[in-house]
Amino acid sequence: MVEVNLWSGLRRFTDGELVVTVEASTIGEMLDALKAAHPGLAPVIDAGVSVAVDGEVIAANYALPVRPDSEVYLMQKLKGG
Amino acid sequence: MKYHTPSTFEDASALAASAPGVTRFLAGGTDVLVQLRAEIVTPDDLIDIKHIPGVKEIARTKDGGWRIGVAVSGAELGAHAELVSEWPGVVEGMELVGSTQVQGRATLVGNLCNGSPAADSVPGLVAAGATVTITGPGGTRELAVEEVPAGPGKTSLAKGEVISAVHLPPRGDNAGDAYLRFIPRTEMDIAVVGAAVSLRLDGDTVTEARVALGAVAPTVVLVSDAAAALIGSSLDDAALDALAAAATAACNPIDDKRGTVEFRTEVAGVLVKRAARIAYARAKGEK
Amino acid sequence: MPKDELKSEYKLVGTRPDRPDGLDKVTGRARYGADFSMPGMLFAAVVRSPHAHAKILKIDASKALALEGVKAVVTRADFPDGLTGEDWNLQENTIANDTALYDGHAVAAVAATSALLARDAAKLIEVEYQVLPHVTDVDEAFAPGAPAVRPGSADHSVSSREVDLPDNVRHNVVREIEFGHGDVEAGFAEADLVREGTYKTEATHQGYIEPHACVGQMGADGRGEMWVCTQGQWFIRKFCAAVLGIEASGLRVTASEIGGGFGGKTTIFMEPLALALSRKAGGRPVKLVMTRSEVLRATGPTASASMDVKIGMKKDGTLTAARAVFRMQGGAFPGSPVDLALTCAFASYKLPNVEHIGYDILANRPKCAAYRAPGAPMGAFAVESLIDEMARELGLDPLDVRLKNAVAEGDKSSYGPTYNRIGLVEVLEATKAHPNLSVPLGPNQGRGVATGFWFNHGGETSVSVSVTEDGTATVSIGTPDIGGLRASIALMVAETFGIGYDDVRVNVVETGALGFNEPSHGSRATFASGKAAVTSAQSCIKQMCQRAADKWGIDAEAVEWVDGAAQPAGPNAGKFPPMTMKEIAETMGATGGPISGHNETTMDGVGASFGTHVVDVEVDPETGRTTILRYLVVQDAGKAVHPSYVEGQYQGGAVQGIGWALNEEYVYGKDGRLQNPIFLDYRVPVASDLPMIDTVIVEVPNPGHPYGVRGVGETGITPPLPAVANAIADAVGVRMKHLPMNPPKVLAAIKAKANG
Amino acid sequence: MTKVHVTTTVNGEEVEFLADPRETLLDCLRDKLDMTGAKEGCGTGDCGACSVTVDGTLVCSCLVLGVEAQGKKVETVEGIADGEELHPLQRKFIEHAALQCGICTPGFLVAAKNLLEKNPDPTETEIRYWLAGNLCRCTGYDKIIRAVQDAAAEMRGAA
Repeated sequence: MVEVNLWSGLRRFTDGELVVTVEASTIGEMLDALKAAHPGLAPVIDAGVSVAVDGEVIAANYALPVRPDSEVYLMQKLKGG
Repeated sequence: MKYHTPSTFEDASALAASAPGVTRFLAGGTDVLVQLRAEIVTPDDLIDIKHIPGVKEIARTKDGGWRIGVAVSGAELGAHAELVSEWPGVVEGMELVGSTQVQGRATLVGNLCNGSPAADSVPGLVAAGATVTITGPGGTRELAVEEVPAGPGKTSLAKGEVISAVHLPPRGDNAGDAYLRFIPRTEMDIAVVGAAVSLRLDGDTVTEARVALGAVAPTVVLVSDAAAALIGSSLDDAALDALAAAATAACNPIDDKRGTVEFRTEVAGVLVKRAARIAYARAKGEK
Repeated sequence: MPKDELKSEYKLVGTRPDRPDGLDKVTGRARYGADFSMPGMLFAAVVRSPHAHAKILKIDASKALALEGVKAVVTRADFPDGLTGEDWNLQENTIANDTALYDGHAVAAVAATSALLARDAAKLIEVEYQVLPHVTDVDEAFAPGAPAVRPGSADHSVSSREVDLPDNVRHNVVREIEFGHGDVEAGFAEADLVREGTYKTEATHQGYIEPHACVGQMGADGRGEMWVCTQGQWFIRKFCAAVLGIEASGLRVTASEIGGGFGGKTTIFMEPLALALSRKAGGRPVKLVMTRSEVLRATGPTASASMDVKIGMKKDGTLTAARAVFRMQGGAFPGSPVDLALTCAFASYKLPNVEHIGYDILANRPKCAAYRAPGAPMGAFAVESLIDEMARELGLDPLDVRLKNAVAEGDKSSYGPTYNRIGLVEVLEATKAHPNLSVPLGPNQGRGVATGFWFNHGGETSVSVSVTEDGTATVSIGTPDIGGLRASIALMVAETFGIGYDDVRVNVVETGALGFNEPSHGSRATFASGKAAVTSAQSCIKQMCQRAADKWGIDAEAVEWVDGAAQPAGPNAGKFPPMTMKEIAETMGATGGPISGHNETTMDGVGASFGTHVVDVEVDPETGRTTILRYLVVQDAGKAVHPSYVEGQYQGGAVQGIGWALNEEYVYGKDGRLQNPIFLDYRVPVASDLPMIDTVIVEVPNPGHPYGVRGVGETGITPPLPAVANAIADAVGVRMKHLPMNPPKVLAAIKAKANG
Repeated sequence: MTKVHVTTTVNGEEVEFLADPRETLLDCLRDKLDMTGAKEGCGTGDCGACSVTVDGTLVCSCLVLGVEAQGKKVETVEGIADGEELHPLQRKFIEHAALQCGICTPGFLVAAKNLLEKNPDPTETEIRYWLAGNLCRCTGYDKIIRAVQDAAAEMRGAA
């Protein structure tokens, strides 16, 4: 199980929860599990998000592992100039 | 576009007079080429006057003034030590036009005939009492510099007329001039306000003065009330305040991307005082 | 901090050799976008809308096509239908469909046998418009009843905030954002001082000196080539393929040398037009070079912003809570960097309670592109101005307030996650110690301080390193060299191999030569291409050790790589003289074949960079003009691979920020047309405007990179906007909340203050 | 359009080309003579990337017509080095990292060389004002100014 911290604007898709727990061992599984548990998140995730695992922001790497003790944040997609 | 290289001003004038379409004279080209490239003005006939003998000369006239050829560049003007020492305000105005690269090409007459109210070289010429010789189909005539611009982008020259020389009067003793402009950066901008002052002293007292402002009206303006505020004074605070008030009152600027009405009006008063102080110091022989 | 140890650890990393492309670039030989030509090449020109918003009723190109030498005209009808999402946005921006959305929007393009002829032909293309109501200002676009810029283009299902806007406002809002943590109201209640302010920044342009330029060639089979100045050749390939409806693999894109980008060359603008014209002209190559006014009117400036910030502070400077509400327009398309601006806004500070709300707004302006730390400078202007104002009100030193609240490893960031090793405290300490801080100031002079942050980015990366047959190394990277990248990659690869800097040749290669690469953006090129190059070199080393082991008849594990040679790992491994890279390379054809290593990954291990700037200004109280007297940049580089080019990034970022702070802005007239589309009136700083820019490189190594590198390119543009504002406030006591702080604005503020 | 035959000297070599009178010297150098060292950054004389000298005078080649070059001596960035021997300014620009993207470098070198020919010992302020018409967006000018100062010092030492 992984605890995922959402950004506060996503509460409306998760019955007001800001931290949701899903079964996942990779970022990809985590995103799929989030979409399955909270279908309202699907368009947001599909439009592109970044994920921060243990403080490091990752734009997209679905294969990257997440552990039960990982700190995981869903974030707006980030890119630079 | 046809390109011409006449060898006399009479030929240049005749070419322009007989040309059916849009005509431009080419000296430094720093405005003409920009307008050409931006497709603002594409002349049908472009008349390069740099092949006319004498256009690159700066010569002392019999009365002790100067005759400046129409193709003398800003850099050449600035390199003329004697002219610089007599008319530093005229020269510093011209030297503020554009970059070093532009200085290699840009001319007094081009700056004047572009008709911009913000032309940096024009207030200094006006304050100096400079005149130009105009060659036209009917012969030549003399005109005060302040009579040349007729509004933004316009001159009072008739079809076929071309300026063939610039004249500065004799400087005389105890006199000085100065030009200051305001721009947001330190270089490369068009003047938001320009102020030129030329004056003569008797002891500490101003006996003659001419004040011209740029970028605060549709043309560069000669402000006689501002000159009157200086004459008879020794540039005391009251005279400077009266000078600023007269300059401010003469302002009729526009609001645009370069400055607001309030800003141009306010800064005209600030700059004219600063320019007067420099001209006064120069008249006293201080550097 | 083991800074000195770290420096002595490396032979090459941290030194300052000549860049390998320097010779070409000082002799005029280096070939940039517009410097390339092909046999049979045509020249293109683009017809652009003079209106901010207009229906296109009719395009008649018959007169242009009748000119001798005109070979093709394209309009939107020559592009495929049915695109969606960002592909559709890119296509819409490349060439208008039935509506022109901004002054400068491309409507048609023509190819002819000379550049002059193409321009003449473009003037003969007649376009009939029906002018529509327009809006260009961010606040006006967000006001009830504003003209709808692109009705129906917003997908509100991805908005991460509950609807809180009336429909006649929401029609120009394409994204609503909300994130944060804690209880801000409770945080404000705890504070001794709560202040709020509204701040506004105008759009600016990256201002690279090289206008966009390309040569495109495409046949009827949809296959082709492109030579183009870009930060990312794979992005050009991907976006052109999408807009033209061709296969990406059908297009081969070569990046020219690039004359500056700063984010503005990470996407496409006119490149598909060259390819479409080429296809229509029977496959003849087509060169398309923008003029400066096209660059300013129709490429991708940054957003303009309107921002409300509220902060709570205790008497000792401790921050208790903060709220930011940012509104940004990024042109007639979704994508203003409001999300990034919010994410960076408070990133320097420990904040138990913080709330961010953002609106991405449409306006009749060109589609914004990335510009160096997109969004971060705007947010910093608002937040760092208010923190400075509050520190002064409480009589606290602005630098101490920043130090008191500065984030460090283990702190929760304002945007959520916990920080790993970061260097903000070290940066602030180094700033405090700098001699510039103790220079006395005269009348009308002031000193301003501000801190800035940028995440940095890893991104999709492919690199290949091959051992050259003479024992040197050839590196293929896919990130264009905008400011010394070849030098820094060569240093890291040479360091890894243990060979000379001059023995490494780094090539920026075309899209056919490597897997996908994101552009040189996000401060990632030295970090990500460098890390992948080191990994690739290590793979080569492993293979070379194997070759040596085979030769010696020992186990590969018993061979180690030291100073450019394989050698037995210890006395037990056998007694063989070291085998150099040169020896291995010269025989590699006979010992198993060519040796190369490669690395393809979405790069991890990225480390953020913080910076603090200190600026001294003098303000002329009679004209409102601000002169920069002194400027200091202190920033964490992790490890400066080539310190000269790191300093260059710091200095360049600072000066772009100074320009943004003082004079640069997009000025639109009431008619919706850009008033200043030339460098005469779009006022970037010139040499005489500036002093030397002092720099201090702080090195807190990034544990995620083999040489400790953090990206350094972007952070430097973040602090100058507020630093200059804070210095002006210190000098003449006026708080400027609307950029640019040009003389008319500053003088008006001084006079307003004098008049009570 | 009637084209004009132009004979001129570029970097000491006599060349000829046919120019439309509307074409600038920059257009002619780049498109007719394949000398792409001078760059077009603005086309309005505001950026200096196209700097060349004509009869020893520093100009923006975008503000000179090709036809005006008739009988003149034009010097460009391609002519600064003496064969393999780089000019001190070129060497110092590399050494000081005075270029990042390098697009403005040809213009800066031509302008700085012209300055040092006129004034071998310019102050920092004189350098900054002389080069104010050369825009650089990458460096913030610091390293460019230092490179010019260092080259000037070396050239004075050698003279």
